[in-house]
Amino acid sequence: MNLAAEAHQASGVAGAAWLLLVLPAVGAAVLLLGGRRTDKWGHLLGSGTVIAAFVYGVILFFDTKSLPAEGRVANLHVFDWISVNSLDVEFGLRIDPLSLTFVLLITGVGSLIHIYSIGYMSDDRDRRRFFAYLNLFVSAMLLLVLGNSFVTLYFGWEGVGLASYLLIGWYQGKNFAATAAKKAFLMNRVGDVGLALAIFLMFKNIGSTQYDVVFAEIGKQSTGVVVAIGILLLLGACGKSGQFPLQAWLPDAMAGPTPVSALIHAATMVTAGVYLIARSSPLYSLPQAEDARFVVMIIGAVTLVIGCIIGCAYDDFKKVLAYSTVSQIGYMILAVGLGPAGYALGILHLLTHGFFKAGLFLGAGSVMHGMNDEGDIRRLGGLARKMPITFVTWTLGYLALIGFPFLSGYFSKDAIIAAAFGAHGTRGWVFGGIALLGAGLTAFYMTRLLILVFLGKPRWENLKSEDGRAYHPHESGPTMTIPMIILAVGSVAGGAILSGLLPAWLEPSVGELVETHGPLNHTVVSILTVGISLIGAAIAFAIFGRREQPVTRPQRVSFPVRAARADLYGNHLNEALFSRPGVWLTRFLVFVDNRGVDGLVNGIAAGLGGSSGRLRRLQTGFVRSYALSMLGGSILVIAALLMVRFA
Amino acid sequence: MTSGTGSWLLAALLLVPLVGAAVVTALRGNDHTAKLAALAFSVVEFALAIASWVNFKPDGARLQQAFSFDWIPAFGVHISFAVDGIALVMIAVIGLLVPLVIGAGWADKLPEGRTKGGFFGLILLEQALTVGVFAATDVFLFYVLFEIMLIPMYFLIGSYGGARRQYAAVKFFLYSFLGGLIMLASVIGCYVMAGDELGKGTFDWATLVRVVHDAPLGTQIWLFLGFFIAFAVKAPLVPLHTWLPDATAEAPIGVAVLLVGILDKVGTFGFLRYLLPMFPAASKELAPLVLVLAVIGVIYGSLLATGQRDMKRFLAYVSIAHFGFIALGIFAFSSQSLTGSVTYMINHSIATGMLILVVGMVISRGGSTRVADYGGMAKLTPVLAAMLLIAGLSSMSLPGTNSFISEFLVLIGSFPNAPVYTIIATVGMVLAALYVLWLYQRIMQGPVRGDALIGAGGGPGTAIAPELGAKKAIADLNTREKAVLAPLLLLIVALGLFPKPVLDVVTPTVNATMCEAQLVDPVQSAEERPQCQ
Amino acid sequence: MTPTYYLLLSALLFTIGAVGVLVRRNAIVVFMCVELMLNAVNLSLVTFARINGSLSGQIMAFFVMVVAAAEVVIGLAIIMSIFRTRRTASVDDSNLLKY
Amino acid sequence: MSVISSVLLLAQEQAPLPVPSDTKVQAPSLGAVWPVLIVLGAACLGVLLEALLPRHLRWSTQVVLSLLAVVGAGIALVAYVSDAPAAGELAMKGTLAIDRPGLFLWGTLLALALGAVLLIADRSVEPGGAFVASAAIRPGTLQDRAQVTSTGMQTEVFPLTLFALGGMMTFCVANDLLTMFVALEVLSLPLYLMCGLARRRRLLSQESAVKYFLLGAFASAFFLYGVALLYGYAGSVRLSDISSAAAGTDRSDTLLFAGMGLLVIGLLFKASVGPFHTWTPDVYQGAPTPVTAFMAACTKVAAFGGILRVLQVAFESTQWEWRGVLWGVAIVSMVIGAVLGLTQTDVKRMIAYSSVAHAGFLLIGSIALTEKGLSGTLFYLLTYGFTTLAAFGVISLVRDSSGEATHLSQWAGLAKRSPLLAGVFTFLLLALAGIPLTSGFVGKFVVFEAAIADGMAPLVVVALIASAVAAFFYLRVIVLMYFSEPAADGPTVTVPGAFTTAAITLGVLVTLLLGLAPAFALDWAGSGAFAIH
Repeated sequence: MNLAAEAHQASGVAGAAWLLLVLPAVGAAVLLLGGRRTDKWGHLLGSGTVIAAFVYGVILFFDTKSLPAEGRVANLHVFDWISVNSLDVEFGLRIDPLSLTFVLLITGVGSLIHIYSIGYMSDDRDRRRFFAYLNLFVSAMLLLVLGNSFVTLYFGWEGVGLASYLLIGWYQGKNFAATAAKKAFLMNRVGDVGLALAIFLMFKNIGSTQYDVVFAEIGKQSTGVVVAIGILLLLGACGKSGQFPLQAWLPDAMAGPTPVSALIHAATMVTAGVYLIARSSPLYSLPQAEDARFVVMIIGAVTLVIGCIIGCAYDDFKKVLAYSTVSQIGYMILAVGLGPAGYALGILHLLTHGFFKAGLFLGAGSVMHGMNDEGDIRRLGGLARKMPITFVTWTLGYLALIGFPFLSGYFSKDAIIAAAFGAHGTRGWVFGGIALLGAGLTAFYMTRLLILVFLGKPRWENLKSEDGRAYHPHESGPTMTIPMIILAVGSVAGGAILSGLLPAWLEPSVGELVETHGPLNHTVVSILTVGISLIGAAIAFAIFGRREQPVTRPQRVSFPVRAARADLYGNHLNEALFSRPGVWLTRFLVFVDNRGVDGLVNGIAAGLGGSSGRLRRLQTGFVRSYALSMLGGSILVIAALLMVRFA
Repeated sequence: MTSGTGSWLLAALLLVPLVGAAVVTALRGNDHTAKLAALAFSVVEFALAIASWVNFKPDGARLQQAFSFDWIPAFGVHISFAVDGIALVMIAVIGLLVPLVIGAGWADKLPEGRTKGGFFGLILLEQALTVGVFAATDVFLFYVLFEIMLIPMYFLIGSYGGARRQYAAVKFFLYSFLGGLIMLASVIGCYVMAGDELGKGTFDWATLVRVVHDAPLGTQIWLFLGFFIAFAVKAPLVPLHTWLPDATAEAPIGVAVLLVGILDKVGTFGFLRYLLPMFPAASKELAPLVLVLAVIGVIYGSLLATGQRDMKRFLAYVSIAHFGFIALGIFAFSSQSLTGSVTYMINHSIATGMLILVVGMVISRGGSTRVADYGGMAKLTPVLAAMLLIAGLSSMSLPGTNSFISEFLVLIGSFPNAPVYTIIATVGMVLAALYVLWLYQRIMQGPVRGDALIGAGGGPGTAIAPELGAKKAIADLNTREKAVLAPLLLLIVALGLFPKPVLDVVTPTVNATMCEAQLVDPVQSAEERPQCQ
Repeated sequence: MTPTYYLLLSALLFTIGAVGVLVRRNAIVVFMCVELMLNAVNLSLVTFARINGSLSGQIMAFFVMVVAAAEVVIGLAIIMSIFRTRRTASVDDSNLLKY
Repeated sequence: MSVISSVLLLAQEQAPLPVPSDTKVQAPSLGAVWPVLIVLGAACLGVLLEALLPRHLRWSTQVVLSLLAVVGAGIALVAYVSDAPAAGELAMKGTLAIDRPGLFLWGTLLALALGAVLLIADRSVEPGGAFVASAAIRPGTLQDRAQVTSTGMQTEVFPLTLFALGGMMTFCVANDLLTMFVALEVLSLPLYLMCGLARRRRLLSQESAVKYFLLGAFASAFFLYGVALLYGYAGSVRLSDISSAAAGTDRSDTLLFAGMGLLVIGLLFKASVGPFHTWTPDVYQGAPTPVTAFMAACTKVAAFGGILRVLQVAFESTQWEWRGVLWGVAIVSMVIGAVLGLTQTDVKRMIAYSSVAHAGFLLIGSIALTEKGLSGTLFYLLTYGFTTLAAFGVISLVRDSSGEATHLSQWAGLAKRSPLLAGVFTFLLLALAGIPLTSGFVGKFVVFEAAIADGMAPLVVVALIASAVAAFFYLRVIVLMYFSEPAADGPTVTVPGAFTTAAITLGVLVTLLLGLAPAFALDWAGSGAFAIH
């Protein structure tokens, strides 16, 4: 499957695709350089540029759609970026169905969340800067998906990392926010190293980093190279998408404002890993890449389970959603790991997930907005009556997520589960089983959320928030509710529409969707899934719905719960393996540098000085000792001379 | 003899700062006029540098704008200068940095009895000498300037520096001087060798390259080591680096910029201009040694940076890590890595230069160099915070900043020839993020804290923003400071997005160097491969 | 008897003189030991003149004597001045200059 | 007693020496020896004047006479050089070999002596000059306290200087060992006396005289014994005869090498090469500074002139036996000088140890028995002489109530008191350290170049490291002068009169000139080899 051949030079509408990057970038630049002057209209400019980008994206989409399938991959050369002899990295864009899909997702959800933020951030004195960062993010994310080489992708890749760093650390007056931001950036960098090394390997073996060249040549490479590249790319994907073993940063990232969590840490950025693997489908589809694909599937499966388990134990509204995100991305990674059978499904789930997870987050934001930023679900409850719109939209998102029949999750997730069963041999059973189990757990923890937040008694009534205010829950304003409604609609209908169109549309980018026929056919799988989900939900009801819940989390709990509350000890592991040894090593090296290396230097100096101080004592001032030293010297010299001559 | 109009440009480049130094020193009675004069001269110098860049023909001769006079006929020593692509860009960077340094030091308080005139005079003198070092094409002349260069710097550190300035100045001088003397042995060795070959000794670089570079390996290795030690001290490679933290910590900010941004580059420049072309065999033979030192430098410098309590020492160790990358690129022997190293030299001057200047502005506000004395400063000085972050991002070589181009080139170019070293060095990327964000968090983020910002009692004092409890009115960047940082900021972004102008100038020289060093690219592109004549 | 003995004798005298310089304190005596060394040299000069059968060695001996005389003049002058200052001629007493 | 030495000197000039039959008898050419005759003649005249003139006229007369003598000798030298045979010629029945190196040394000696005489003659720094009014006065007595402030002066110093100078000039060109011995005494005896003639700190001065005298006599005994043994070996003391004897090896080498050893030791003592340097620090410190300057500059020149001639003419053929030993001596000397210099607290002692280190460097050049070695060493002598002369001139200016303030602690912050003096002294120290653009660097360069060309690279590396170590104590003084705060009761810097100014200016100018444009001097130094007859 050679995708390179068809790439033709972009022209017409596509010729202006650079606008997609420039519009939000300009917005960001103006807002950042303009300073306080732009406070009044900053948020409008920010949102405006993104909406403009969205509009252009839509036009571009239909323009491309009008082309015949094989003509839908366009290449836009913007300028020569890094060019040294044999290394030639052009700054170019690749406009094809895959990137366009993401463009629409990013700019679409992006626009909604910009609008939402206008209301959400209304009382922040730096709202302008917030919008600047959001624009920066959108621009970088678009570069990530539009770039036509792995280096441009890397550019966007780290660009979104920076944006997410800035936004997670938005409340930088608070230490935990700053730390969370730093953690996110560092763990991403670990992934980036993998990506970078993959790029180096490509240059070494193929001599280029442009998609078309690489994909054209990769087939000729040895298994070792292909697998290495595949796994290194996966490492990058794990960093960005919060996959095992680099998942720990994503929950902490919830320290940022809720719109950020919705846009970056649910809908778009964290799915970049899925994009990367789907984009590299020509590589992963190779027969040499078998092992790489297997590793991808394992990572996906492991992550989705971890995500679910931890999600069941958390009491923080947003963190539960975050772990839900982790596990859902696990599904996507699992899907793209399946190869040709899964790329399209992964992307499909990515899109639907983008809708409902963004909606869920916005709902959470709206709840916290009305509840003095209270995020502990044990202090919430019975909010359904207080904020009906939020409740309804959130519930729709919830149903979509747990795969309620004919909502979007039902089409995307079930398809992935079915495809997982489709993997040949025992793998099918294993991965299918895991995916199925995940569905049950998902239903469980989401239902728990629903109950604890919206149903049951209002536990907050006789409580006060940290800043000592009483809670007066209220529905949010239109700028916040409208995006929620739109997303809700999307999460209801999205799956039904997309599942039909997407595979065909993506074909030019990821190849056609291979129908796999596992031991269980599709209907059986979906019945199973729905059944398991219902069971999960029922259990949740049984535990949380009927009994009154304490306001503080119970401490005497079984080991599994404790483990889950401790992120299954993921952070402890990082602590033990990296941070603490790192600190020790640093202390040790500082010591070595001061005492050892520099000590040696100063030691030599001191040694010279000391010996000098001692030797000068030989200059006693007595003539006779001088004469003695002369005589000694003379004897030595003469003896030496005679020895040289005669010995 | 001279060749073309360029020669006059180069001559002017050498003379203007010299004259400037004399004039400014003469004017030291009146600080204000002295400052203005210094600024004027440095700006003229910068204009000249640009002009000589424009005049330079990338696809032209190996050495351009050349001129030469006899100096000591008895030894065939000439005063001959010329520039190639590498020297050209370095001279341009010097031209850029000096006005900014002068601008940054505009309002600094000098120690008792020191004058701005003397200070800026020395800086201009240093500039003239460094330009000379980069442009010299006579090895003897190069050595002479290489050593002379120490003296103004010695006085800059020793007379205008901090508490332990004497120790730092002497340490700096002795380290470099010893290195230089060892190099002298090799210089003489080459001269003698040329004498045996040609009957009459010469110091002309081009001739020496021809003569020395097919000498027996054993000889080459000794000569190589002589040069190498001198250069390794200058561009501090672990374990010869310990003078840099002291020097940087004690030097005034502007001087620290010159030290790290320009002086140290002489070492890496020497690798490129002298080691590779003159001792190809030895370079290949000893490359593993240098690579090991380079990689150690990357990791070691990064880790130590995170372990520092003093901001200026932190900067020194950051640079040590960066010099590790540069050395790695040079001794990985591919045109990409070499080009990467050269651009790294420039970008490091710009990025770290900016970082140092910004830190200097932090220090001038807080009055302390200890990291622990700061915290949450972003609330008080958002613009300053942004500048620190941007400079930091550039020195962790984030894509979109100038440093990314060079680090990427170094690594991708080094990978084919030295995969293991490259992989280890890539870990440095993570550590770089670690130390930059560590510093930013400590100084800028979190609640406002630290003796430098809040009264030692910790209680909130009178402040521009009392609700933040800052001790004294800590103002954000003023116009002068913004003006100083703006050009660097611009370059960081511009060169990050569009490095072509620099690459086009550097690459031909790098290719020529590759040819002289008898190296071939590990990754050759089918159509255009550089031709050696 | 062969002239070699004279050479040995002169070597012996020279050594005695050298050792004397090392062990004696009185400046005058030290100086005398130096004179002894010079005269030891004279002896060997003469002996060599004999061995080589040329006169120049003996003439040189005269030169040496003259020079020695001159040295005496200067030396005594210096030692005297020291003695008049310190009321002692011990070379060990004058060690202000050291280290 | 000066009369005696003059008599003795005349004696040696007509000394008929048995001329070996095989050499052709030459026409006695006085033209060649005029310079020596003028100097010695003037010396004798000076002695007479001392006897005849009234006290108040002596100083002026003697000064004029000495200056005239030196200048006249210089003119005579120039006049002769213009038409001197390139190969050199013998004079005084072959006792003197007037050849190019000899003439170069003469020129150097005369030029240095001019400066020294100026320093000696100076009365501005101290009323009545640096010399005691009457050596007969006992130190510590009332008259002594009176003479300190009196304007009287022991004007015999001038004829003594001339005698010493004459001796040195003869020493450089002596063609046989006896002449060399006599010349050695003629240059030493006056110096012994001059050391004891300080006006202040007379105890130290007299002590230095005693030490110098006793050790000098001791050393000359060694020298003489060496002469005797060599006479026994070769049957002649003519240098050329010794070398021809050494070439044909039927004699006992014991005599040869024992004799050579003793002879060289005598010479090394004069040149204050370690381990025969022990007298140097004490005498340099105790002697009146002008005399120290004269000794440090001229004696070194003369001594190394002798060493060069002896090694190159007499022992050239046996160099492979003795070279290794002198390697060792050179190393010992450099190490002693560099290391012991580190902890000196007295400027004059410090310069003394530096002179020991420099003696080591000079020895390196001297044992490279090539034209380059010869010319290099000659040039080095020239540069070193002027630099050290000027240095002592400067030292004589820094004074407090009790005379010269030579303790280093008193030099703290001198740059603030007198920038000019500090600048000049810094320049001279840098020259001693061998920083480029000073004569010191060129000197080191030519010597090391010769050594490496003659296959002594390891020795050169040791030398380079030694000079790096030595650089530390020069730097220490600079640090003191510039970077430390002046002591409250610090010394004052007297404004020098015309004489001292002239001497210092001469030294500094030559140091600078030979640093910037050494070409012409190098040509002179390299204009010819020793005459071998």
